[in-house]
Amino acid sequence: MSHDGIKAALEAFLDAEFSPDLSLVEWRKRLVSAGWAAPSWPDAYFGRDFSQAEALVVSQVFAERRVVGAAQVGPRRLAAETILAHGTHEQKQRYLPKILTGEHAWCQLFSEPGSGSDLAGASTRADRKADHWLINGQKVWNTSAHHADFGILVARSNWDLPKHQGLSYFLIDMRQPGVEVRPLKQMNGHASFNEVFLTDARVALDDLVGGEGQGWAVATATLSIERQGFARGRSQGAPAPASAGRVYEELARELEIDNEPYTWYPQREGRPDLILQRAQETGAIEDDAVRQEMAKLVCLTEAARISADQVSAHQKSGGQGMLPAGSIGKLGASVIARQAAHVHTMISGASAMLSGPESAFEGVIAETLISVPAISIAGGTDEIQRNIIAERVLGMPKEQRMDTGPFRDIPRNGQ
Amino acid sequence: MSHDGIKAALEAFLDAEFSPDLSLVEWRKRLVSAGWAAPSWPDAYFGRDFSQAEALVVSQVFAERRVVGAAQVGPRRLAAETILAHGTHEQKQRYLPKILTGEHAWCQLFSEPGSGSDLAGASTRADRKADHWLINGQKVWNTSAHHADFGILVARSNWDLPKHQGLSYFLIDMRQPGVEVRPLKQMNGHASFNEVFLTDARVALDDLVGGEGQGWAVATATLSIERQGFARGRSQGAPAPASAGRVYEELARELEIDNEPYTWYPQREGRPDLILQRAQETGAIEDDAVRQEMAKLVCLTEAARISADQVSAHQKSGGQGMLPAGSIGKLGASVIARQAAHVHTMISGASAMLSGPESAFEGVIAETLISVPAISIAGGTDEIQRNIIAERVLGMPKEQRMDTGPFRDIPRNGQ
Amino acid sequence: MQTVLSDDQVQFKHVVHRFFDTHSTTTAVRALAETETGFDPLVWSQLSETLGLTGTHLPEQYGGHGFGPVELGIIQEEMGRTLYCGPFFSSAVMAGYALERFADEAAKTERLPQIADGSIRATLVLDDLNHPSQVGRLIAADQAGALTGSAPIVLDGCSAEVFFIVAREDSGLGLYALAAKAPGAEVSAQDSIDMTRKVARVTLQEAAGTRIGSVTPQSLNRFWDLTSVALAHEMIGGASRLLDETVEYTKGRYQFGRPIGSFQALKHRCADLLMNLEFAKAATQHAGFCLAASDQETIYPSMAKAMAADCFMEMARAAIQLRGGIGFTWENDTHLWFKRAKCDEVLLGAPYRHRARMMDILQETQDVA
Amino acid sequence: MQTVLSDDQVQFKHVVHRFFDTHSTTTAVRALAETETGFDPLVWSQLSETLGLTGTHLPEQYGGHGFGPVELGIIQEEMGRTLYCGPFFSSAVMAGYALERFADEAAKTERLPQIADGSIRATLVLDDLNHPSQVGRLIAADQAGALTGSAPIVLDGCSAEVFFIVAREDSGLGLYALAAKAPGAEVSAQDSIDMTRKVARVTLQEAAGTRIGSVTPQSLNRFWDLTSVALAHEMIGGASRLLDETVEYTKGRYQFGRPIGSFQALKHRCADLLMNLEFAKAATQHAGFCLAASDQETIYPSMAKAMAADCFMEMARAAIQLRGGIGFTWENDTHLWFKRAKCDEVLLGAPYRHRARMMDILQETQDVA
Repeated sequence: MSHDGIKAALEAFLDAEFSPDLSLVEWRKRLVSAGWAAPSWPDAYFGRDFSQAEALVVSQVFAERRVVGAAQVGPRRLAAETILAHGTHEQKQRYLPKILTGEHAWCQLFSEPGSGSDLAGASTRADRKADHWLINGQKVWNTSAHHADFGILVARSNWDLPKHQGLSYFLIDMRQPGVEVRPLKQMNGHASFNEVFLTDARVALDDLVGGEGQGWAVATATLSIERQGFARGRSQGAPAPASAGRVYEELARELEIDNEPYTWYPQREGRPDLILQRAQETGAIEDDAVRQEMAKLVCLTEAARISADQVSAHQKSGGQGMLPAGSIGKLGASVIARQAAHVHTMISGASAMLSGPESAFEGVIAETLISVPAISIAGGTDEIQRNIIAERVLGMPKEQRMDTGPFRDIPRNGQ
Repeated sequence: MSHDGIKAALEAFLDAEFSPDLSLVEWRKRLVSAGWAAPSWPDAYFGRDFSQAEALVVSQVFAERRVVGAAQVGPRRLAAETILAHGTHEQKQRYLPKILTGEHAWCQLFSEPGSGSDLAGASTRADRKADHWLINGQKVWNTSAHHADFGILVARSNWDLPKHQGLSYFLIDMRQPGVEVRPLKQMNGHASFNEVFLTDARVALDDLVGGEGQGWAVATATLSIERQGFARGRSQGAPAPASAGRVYEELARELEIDNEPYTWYPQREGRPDLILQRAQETGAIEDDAVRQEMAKLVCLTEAARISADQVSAHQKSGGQGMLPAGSIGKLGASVIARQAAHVHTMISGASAMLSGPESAFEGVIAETLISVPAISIAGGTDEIQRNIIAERVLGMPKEQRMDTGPFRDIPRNGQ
Repeated sequence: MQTVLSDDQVQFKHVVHRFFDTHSTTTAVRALAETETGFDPLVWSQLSETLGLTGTHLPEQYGGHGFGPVELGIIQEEMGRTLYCGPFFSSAVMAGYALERFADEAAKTERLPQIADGSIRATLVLDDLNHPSQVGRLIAADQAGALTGSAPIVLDGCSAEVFFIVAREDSGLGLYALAAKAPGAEVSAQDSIDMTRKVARVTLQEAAGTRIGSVTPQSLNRFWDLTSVALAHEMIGGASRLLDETVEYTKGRYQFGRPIGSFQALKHRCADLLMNLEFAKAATQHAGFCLAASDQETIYPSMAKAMAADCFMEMARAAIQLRGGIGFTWENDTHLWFKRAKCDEVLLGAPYRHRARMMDILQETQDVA
Repeated sequence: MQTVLSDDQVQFKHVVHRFFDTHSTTTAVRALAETETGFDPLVWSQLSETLGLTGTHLPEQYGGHGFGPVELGIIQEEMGRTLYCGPFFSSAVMAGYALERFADEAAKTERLPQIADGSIRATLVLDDLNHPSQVGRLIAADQAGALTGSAPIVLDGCSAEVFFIVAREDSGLGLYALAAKAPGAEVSAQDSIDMTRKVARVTLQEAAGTRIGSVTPQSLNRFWDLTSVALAHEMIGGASRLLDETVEYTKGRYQFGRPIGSFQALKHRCADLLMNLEFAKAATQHAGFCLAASDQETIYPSMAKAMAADCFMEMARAAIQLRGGIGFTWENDTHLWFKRAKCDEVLLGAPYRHRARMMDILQETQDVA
């Protein structure tokens, strides 16, 4: 289909169907039925088999006309893409439409208290019963789990196989008695995550994704989608609804809930953007010792920006060999955040202690100082990134593994 | 014996026997016969069984009266102490006197090109023949080997045992056809070390120290003596002969040869002592960015000095629990040298390029800039020191070893 | 000069250690952090009346015990280790040293004994906590002693009973006393990153202070040195505790089938942290010995403050990092020390300012040893 | 503005890479380091006449090829990778850019083509190599053009045929030409840490220079940016080579029964080095694109010089450290790059000076992006 043809077809559809007075769900149902909600998905599953270029045309029309699209933000996107790639026909039919309409929110149940960096070391049990799976264990770092209707879950269905082979991947109903969600407060006072306690929770046999023992392969696919989203998310951001009408109001509410866990995320990056202004306000910019540290920070932030631009230019032109970009960029973000916190501290001096309304930028700097430790941990610690860079990019030899035998024999936490 | 008694006896001996016109060897022979050359050694072996406090009295008299003592500097001391502790009666009788008189110079043959940090991985062969050991292999980092008459040698006498168990310790005559010594030039232009090629070199059966397969235990003893010497050497330095007379002239020549490999050693420590003067001369001291880096350097050098003082005060008062001091001090020396080189570079600016007679301190700063890489390698790399600190001081768990089987099966260099 | 702690001092350290180990548990710290005044009056009276810690470093003639910066350092180190919550640093150290160094004889005789026995909790109102040369820019006294101006950060400002205030005069600086509830004095709590040490803004509007002494540049510098070294000891205590607990954690936490403490990256990081700690600790102890030995100005107090601050902050960062996500949670105790480290880092001047000050002194004295 | 190299530029890079890979082996470098002039005339004529590299960045109207800082950067990077020994940087870059930026039309027309085709080897005599604002303190011209003064560091000063000299005048700075053997010019070789790049002191005593242009602060700053970015590319080339070879070394070197490259401490260090290199490389390429796109002053050239220098030096240190003792020997090649790194670090200004310069520009322009 020509780009002009796509544009014309979509505009005709919008002219006919869209109204700001529709309910959000009702409007999205129309989008889903017509294949415009996820046009790059297959024809058979609510899409139009569009290429990336074609899908881009659709996005542009949505943006130009300020029309509300499908629900995309947060873990629901991970669930949708994973189900689309690895789910059964029935799973796709059952779950995908309500993800696109936003009727169902999802969460990710991968990490456990005993296995953080070592995701494949999960020890939540999945025991197969006559007509269901019985789930017992604890998950952690589950963003938005308290709003979620369903979760994508990795649990251990076989303890006699090596760790990566004994995992299975499930879709679990969060609205059942065996699932308890508790908010997890961070050191910066926010509670962006949850702990999820699974006590004789049930999963229907149909809700296994990718077959028993295939959990690691499917989880890897989800993580890869997550990483891509991380890279994309940083440059795009969610479109802000700006017009009046029921559909926009409902979208605003949805986005508020979806984005709430992330309000402090800019602070964990160290807020280098506020440095120059702060240094001018306090006069610290005249101090040569401060200037040196500011310059080092500018070097890092600018180089990271330029490097990311180069990577995306390479990718756009079909170039390759830049795979490490993710890990290098993530490691760089840690260095930047640390240096930014250092410079903010120098600039503020003794008043860096303050965190209340009287403090710099009404507490934003204070929140920065106590949020930066997150950047070098979340989404894979600096140590894990360095392992990845060394092994996958530089090709340095792996260490001998200590966890290759049957999972039940591997030393682990809580034993 | 009372301290006054020792003093009186020694002074009587010196009055009777010492003359600056004696040859160095002749004088030292008298010292050895009388037990004054190494008074803390056993009565049976050229000493007087003196306590450390008593031996100190002897040193003080030697110093006060500017009398020349036994030959002590360099690897000969390691050989002497090791033979004294682990040698046979015959070895002691044969080797120790000529070490004390300085007639025989010694060198240490431990490191190999293929085993630097991993000393126990030595692969120089020692094959037992009917009436001698046949030695084949290559050693490296052998200070003063080109002047040495004998060497203390670690070689592998059994390839079927685990690496630490197959080593033996030998005393080898360096003046034989199978021993070739080549100077090894460093990046700073000095040649403080040698490579030693051993090709069908011979060691008499009597010259095995500590029994076959005991090489690692004996070598460990030598290394421990070396480390103590490193700590002591830094505070003492060799006594400078200052008077006229044959014995002093010959001592001066001996010291010149002994000390020649070490002339650049102050430079590898970064010469922080020259920073303040240089910064004042160039005016860089007025630059706040330079001042910050200077202050950081002063913090390090002063803290290292204070910390070392505290350790020796603890040791003097019989305190313990400060064993890590060596590794922490050595790691600190690396950090100091690096920071000093950094500050010297800042202070000198573009003229830091120059190394000739026109350059700062007639080339001393330039030599510093290209010598500091040695400090974090020689005597155990920073990485090895960190392992020691983590495992022995902090008690952190060791890594699984990959080299526990028979030595011939362990992957190694040159295979 | 002293090189290491004497046997008596080591003995004293054990006593102090036991006291805070018992009375300043993390449970207690967390509970006090949520209160307004931030301290437990019972523990305060035990440490001041029973143990007499508040008077340790103050002269005997003014009701103190006549020990010095070394013994005070021992107390501060143990307080830092357990994050003791209470007005010790504000009253006994800041206000106590200010009185001792700035006040005239009569005021010392009258007021120091109350500080020394802890019966009065005072605090020092300094309008700048970055560098001694900047003190007096915001608070001024007129010739009648009426004080006007504001200090944004006063330790334990809300719970102190008496303020000692450094104010600018026609020429130089003076020390003034003012009851906390006196007319013209307004105290408002400030939120601090560190919930375990309370701070407030004190605003003065023609408040009628009593002039009790003069502050010379020399005495202010000496005061800055004494308080900086006390604070450095607190930071060393905090850093030591963090290292101990972090190393223990890495020994017991398993990932990939092995304790994470067996991974070389973690081992090497801990080794570097230990080296930093040993150096910062040596510098801090030495600074205490120097202060105890002589009134002469040296680089060591500022050196100690700079090194201890960098060490504590680096340690706190590592303590979180090596725990991974759990280290970033509220429930885990590590953040309590992290926040103390961040605030101590800048209190009395950030490290770079102390390094600059070191260099000023070094150039004046040209004598490092 | 360009973001990545074009296909043509990548192609060019391959050509240049092959040339230096063939003609600047470490054997050749070691041999040339021992000579007085430090270059191979045959290779010089190949790279200038056959390949035309010397004219790459110079305008076509003056005999150059009309490419810009990006293509020059490609050449410099490959030269840094192989430690090419020869007067390219002194003649084509320093003298070439000086002529292009400072000389009047007649001088350009007469002299640039000789630089561009390599038939004349010139060098630039600058009396300060730390910061543009300090140029002209040591060498002065009188009104007749007689030059007096001294420049302690002149690249390839002993082998250059012509000097271009920046000298202080009554008001401002002028550019002068002088034959290397002219009366009143004395050239003495200086020992450099880096034996692969020769330097000399040039002392002038009433030497009769020909005035060929004026040096404004703006043009001097632009010149500084252009040469700094060229040098940054050289450093990136050297750093990349070192990382490649160091990683290879750790894969093949066994200790404790395993390749040392499997030890986590080494892996993590290499990962950090790669990150530093990627960042410094991105900054350096971007600086080249900026220079090519516009004459406007930005922070990027100084940023590139500072980052590339820190990166190269850190890489060189690590390259020695990770090899252990062997890395400290003369026989091992690593020190050749280490010494180049040390000299490049300070040539045209140490990193801290470039960071200070960045901040000056940043404050003037207030526009980072």
